[in-house]
Order: sequence, then C-alpha cells, then structure tokens
Amino acid sequence: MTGGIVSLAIVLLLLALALWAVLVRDAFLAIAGFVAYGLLLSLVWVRLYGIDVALTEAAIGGGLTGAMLIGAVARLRGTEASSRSERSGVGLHILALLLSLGLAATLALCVMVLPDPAPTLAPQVSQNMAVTGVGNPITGVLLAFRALDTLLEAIVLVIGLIGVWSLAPDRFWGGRPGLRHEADPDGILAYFARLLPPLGIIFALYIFWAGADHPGGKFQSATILAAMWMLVLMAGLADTPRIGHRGLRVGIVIGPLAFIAIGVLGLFSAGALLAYPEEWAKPMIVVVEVALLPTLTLILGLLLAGPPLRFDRGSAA
Amino acid sequence: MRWRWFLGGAMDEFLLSAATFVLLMVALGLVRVARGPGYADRMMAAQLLGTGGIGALLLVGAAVGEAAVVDVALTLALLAAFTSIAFVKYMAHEDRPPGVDEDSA
Amino acid sequence: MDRLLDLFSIVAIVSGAFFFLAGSVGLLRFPDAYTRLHALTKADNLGLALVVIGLLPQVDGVLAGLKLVVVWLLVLLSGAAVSQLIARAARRREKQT
Amino acid sequence: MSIETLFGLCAAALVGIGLYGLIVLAHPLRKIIAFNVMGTGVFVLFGALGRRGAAAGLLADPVPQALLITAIVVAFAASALAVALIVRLIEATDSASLASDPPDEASA
Repeated sequence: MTGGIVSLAIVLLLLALALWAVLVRDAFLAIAGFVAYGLLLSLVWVRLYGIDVALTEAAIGGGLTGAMLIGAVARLRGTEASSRSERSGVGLHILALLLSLGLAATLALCVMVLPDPAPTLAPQVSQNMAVTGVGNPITGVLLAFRALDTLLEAIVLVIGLIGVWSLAPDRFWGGRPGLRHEADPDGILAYFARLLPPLGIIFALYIFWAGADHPGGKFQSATILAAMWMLVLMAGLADTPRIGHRGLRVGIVIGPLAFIAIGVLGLFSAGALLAYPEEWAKPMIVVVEVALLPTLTLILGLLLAGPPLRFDRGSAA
Repeated sequence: MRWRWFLGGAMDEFLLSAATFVLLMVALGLVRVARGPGYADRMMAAQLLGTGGIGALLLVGAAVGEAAVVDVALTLALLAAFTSIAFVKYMAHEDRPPGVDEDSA
Repeated sequence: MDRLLDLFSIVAIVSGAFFFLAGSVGLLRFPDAYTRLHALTKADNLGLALVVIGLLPQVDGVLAGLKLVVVWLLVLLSGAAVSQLIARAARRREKQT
Repeated sequence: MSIETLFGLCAAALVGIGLYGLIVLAHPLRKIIAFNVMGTGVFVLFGALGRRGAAAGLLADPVPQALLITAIVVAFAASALAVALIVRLIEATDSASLASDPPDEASA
C-alpha cells in the first residue's frame, strides 16, 4: 500500500517537473527542472525493477544531459528574448493542446487495455543465460541475444560524433573542441577536480566489472569516466585533445572494430554473424566490453565538449 | 534482509513512507528555486535535489531489498556533483558582466 | 537485539527526515542567500548522514555498509565544494550592485 | 491500480506534455528539452511494459530493459548533436529563429 503512495508521489512530482521544464519562461529554470526530472527518473526505474536502467539514467539523465544543456544555455544567453517575440498564435496553442491531449488520451487508453498475461521474453532469456557465461540477464541481452543492436548503437554514436565535429568552422578542423576553461584562481574547483576523479575512476571500473553478474556494465562505466574527464576539463586542469590526434581516432573506432571482428569470427567458428562459439562466449563478451569502454568514454565526453573551436591552448572563440 | 522476520512488512512500509516524506521536502524546497530571487538560490536547487534524491533512493532501495540500488546512489552522488559544478561554473561565468574581471575573494 | 537495531534505524531515519524538513523550511523562510545556503547544507548533510546511519544495520555485509558511508562522504565533499562556489558567486554579484 | 498501470498513465501524460512543448515553444533549445521529455515518456511506457513481463524468476523482462539502456545513450547522443547544430545555427545567423527567411512565416 505504501509502495503505491511512494509511486504516486514520484509520479506527481515527475509530472510537475515535466510541466515546469516545458512551461516556465526562463531557459535556465527549465533546464534546472529538467535535471531534477532526470534525477527523479532513476527512482522510477528502481520502482519498475530496472536497476541497470536506473544506473544508466542516473549517469546520463542526472549528469551528462544537464551539464550539456547548461553549457548550451550559457552560450546562447540573450537569444531568448528575440525568440520570445516570435510567440506562436492562439490558434496554434489550441491545436497543439488538442493534439497532445489526444495523443496522451490514446496512449492512456492503450495502457488500460494491455493484454493479460503480458507478452514476455524473460523465460527464453533465463533458459539461455547459461550459454553466455554471464550472470546479469541485461548484459546477456546486450552482448549475446541482441548483440547486433549494441553494435549498431556503437556505430550510431561514432556517426553522431562525426556529425558534431563536422559542424566546426573549416579553419578549425582538426583543432580542439569546446572553449578553454581557465584554471580557477580560488582553487576550490581545482581541488575538487583533483579529488573526485580518482574516486570516480575506481567506482567506474567497479561498475564495469560488476556488469557481468550484477547491474552495471560498459555504458554506465563509460558515462562516469566521461563525466570525470569533463570535470577535469571544466576545472582547467587539462585541455581537450585535438580531434586530428591519431591516438584519439584509434580509441574512437576500436570498440566497433573489435565488435565487428569478433562478429565476423563468429561467422566461421559458430556459423552465424555475431555468434559466439560455445565455451568461448564469456571471453569474447569480455573482449568486446573492454574494447567498447574507451570508445564509449571518448565519444560521450567529446559529444559533451562539442565541435572543435580553436587550435591553440589559449582561450579563443 | 533482517527485519523481514521481525516486523513483517512494517519496516518496508516505514522506509517507503520516509522516502515519500523526503521527496515531499525536496518538492517544498523547489518552491524557493521557483521564487528565486537570485541565481544563488537557483543553484542551491541542484544541491538540494542531489541530496534529497539520493536519500529517497537509498530508502526505497532498502525497502525493495535491491542491494544494487546503493550503486545507483553512488553514481548519482558522483554525477550530481558534476552537474552542480557545471551549474555553478556556467552561472558564475555568466554573472560576470563583460569587462569586469574575476576579483579574487 | 535485532528488534533493538530496527528501533535504532527508525529513530535515526526519523531524525534524518526531520533535518530534511528543517532544510526545506530554512530554504523557504530564511532572509538571504547565505543563511539559506547554511540551512540547506547543514540540514541536508545531517539529514542524509542520519538516513545512512539508520540504514547501516539493515544492509547485508560490510561492503554494502561501506558503500553507504561512501555515498554520504561523496555528498559531503561535493556539498562543501559546491556551496563554497555558490556563496562566492552570490558575493560577487552583491559587490557589483 | 497496479504500479505498472500508474507509471503507464504517467508516461502517456509525459508524452502529451512533451509534444505540446515541442510544438508551442519558440526557442530551439527549449524544443530539445520538450522533445527529451516526450522521449522519456516513451521510455517510461516501455519500462512499465517490461515490468509487466516479469516471469521466470526475473523481476522484469530483460529485453526491453536492455533496449532502454541503448535508447538512453542514443537519446543523449542525438540531443548532443541537436544542441551542437543549434549553437552553430545561432552563431552563424545571429538569430534563434527556426522560421524560414521572412521571420514570421511558419514560426514552428
């Protein structure tokens, strides 16, 4: 019973924050609301027994997305007023209201008439888990049963990063992403950025290792590592690498390449693309995970840093 | 976990009620963020949410008996610090009008 | 013994919840940014500390308990750094006006 | 009402709120936030469906959950690309308008 009350409190707060993020006038306040919304979502996932999802949401929704939007709004300050004058008419408001109410009502209706018992793949997953050698069913799905999805996701991330980079002005191609952050003279931020990353790295590696049998894995781990990297950059203790750097490029493609190589190997050893030969499933999965970790860390961090804007180490743009 | 055999579900109920209460307190604190007036008050929101969210998460986690929820709380603790820093960093940056330089406090 | 531990948990968590209440009330009622910051950080850190202490007897194993304490220490660390930065930003703003 | 239905209805409302903001808000950055609200609504719906599929000793169907992890990461990448595009657009044109050349035609 109390479980219902806490869920209801979460739902009401979630809806209030969503309305806040959409309706409030000031863009900065909207982002503050959206960060809060992201934090609360990890509670939703815990209530729905998706601890792996909660970990990912806590890392991405509660961390990276917020920092990215705050950085953007700080750069776009002053453009709000001009776009506010461009307010859409009453007719469009009413139309939008009707459309979104209609969509929400349709979805709600679908939720009410869902089939019972619900269709599920859980029995198939738990029957076949032993073959993969890992204990966490989510990791099993990500790297064995639906490995193609995960491979394509890694490739999508690489393409996304190329997309962000290609927005650089021509003269800065190959340069360093983002603005150079000055070292904080107060020293508190610098102190914090020296203290937190070692702890973060240890925890990220723990989450990575735990992913085989407990909630965790490369996505969550890579997100934490990327956030720690960005913290060091924000404190001005280090600079972003040049995007033309060969080592960086290798790190970015190593994950998908290793994944594809092992997938093709499966074609010969197990008779199907991305299949693992028996007995070898777990080592293969570990190799893919280890190769994907640097790729994901670099891509998530560099997506946050944005397109290259300068070459020198001084502040520019 | 231990209390199940002693209090039945009563301890779980208590933990979930405490989580609800903490969430409501966070919501109450957000009223200040909405009212402002300064950016400092708005920046406090990140801090309040981080702490309150982690507290509620730990309580719910103990109630549903998922040990891994502590890992989620740890992730939030690490990343909420990161977001708070981004908040303060960018807002402090934009607070400074052009031409006025950093005055060391 | 176990019943006593449960009682201990309940007392600690209720006191923790009280500090969350105090923090939010302080945030709403205090007159300026510095006092509000004071209310927020003291109350939140103590609130979370008491919740963590209350949960300690409820977890299985030393590692889980250790992780709970680390959560609190991390929040304490970031709370200290972030509130310093907020106070500085508020002060800089005040000087300008 | 079961928890899954509660979160399912919440998800439906989130999708509605997000869609409304996506259409009505003028500033592109705000549109991205609204779009993300809409997206998380879909995720929550998916999560509720996954929880309904609890079976065989698992507390939720792991297949939708694994896809959700993928989805959250891809949604972040897509938002990052959108933000970069918008920052570039605004810096190149000095205007936060998405309208085509005459400023008040089709202010989407």
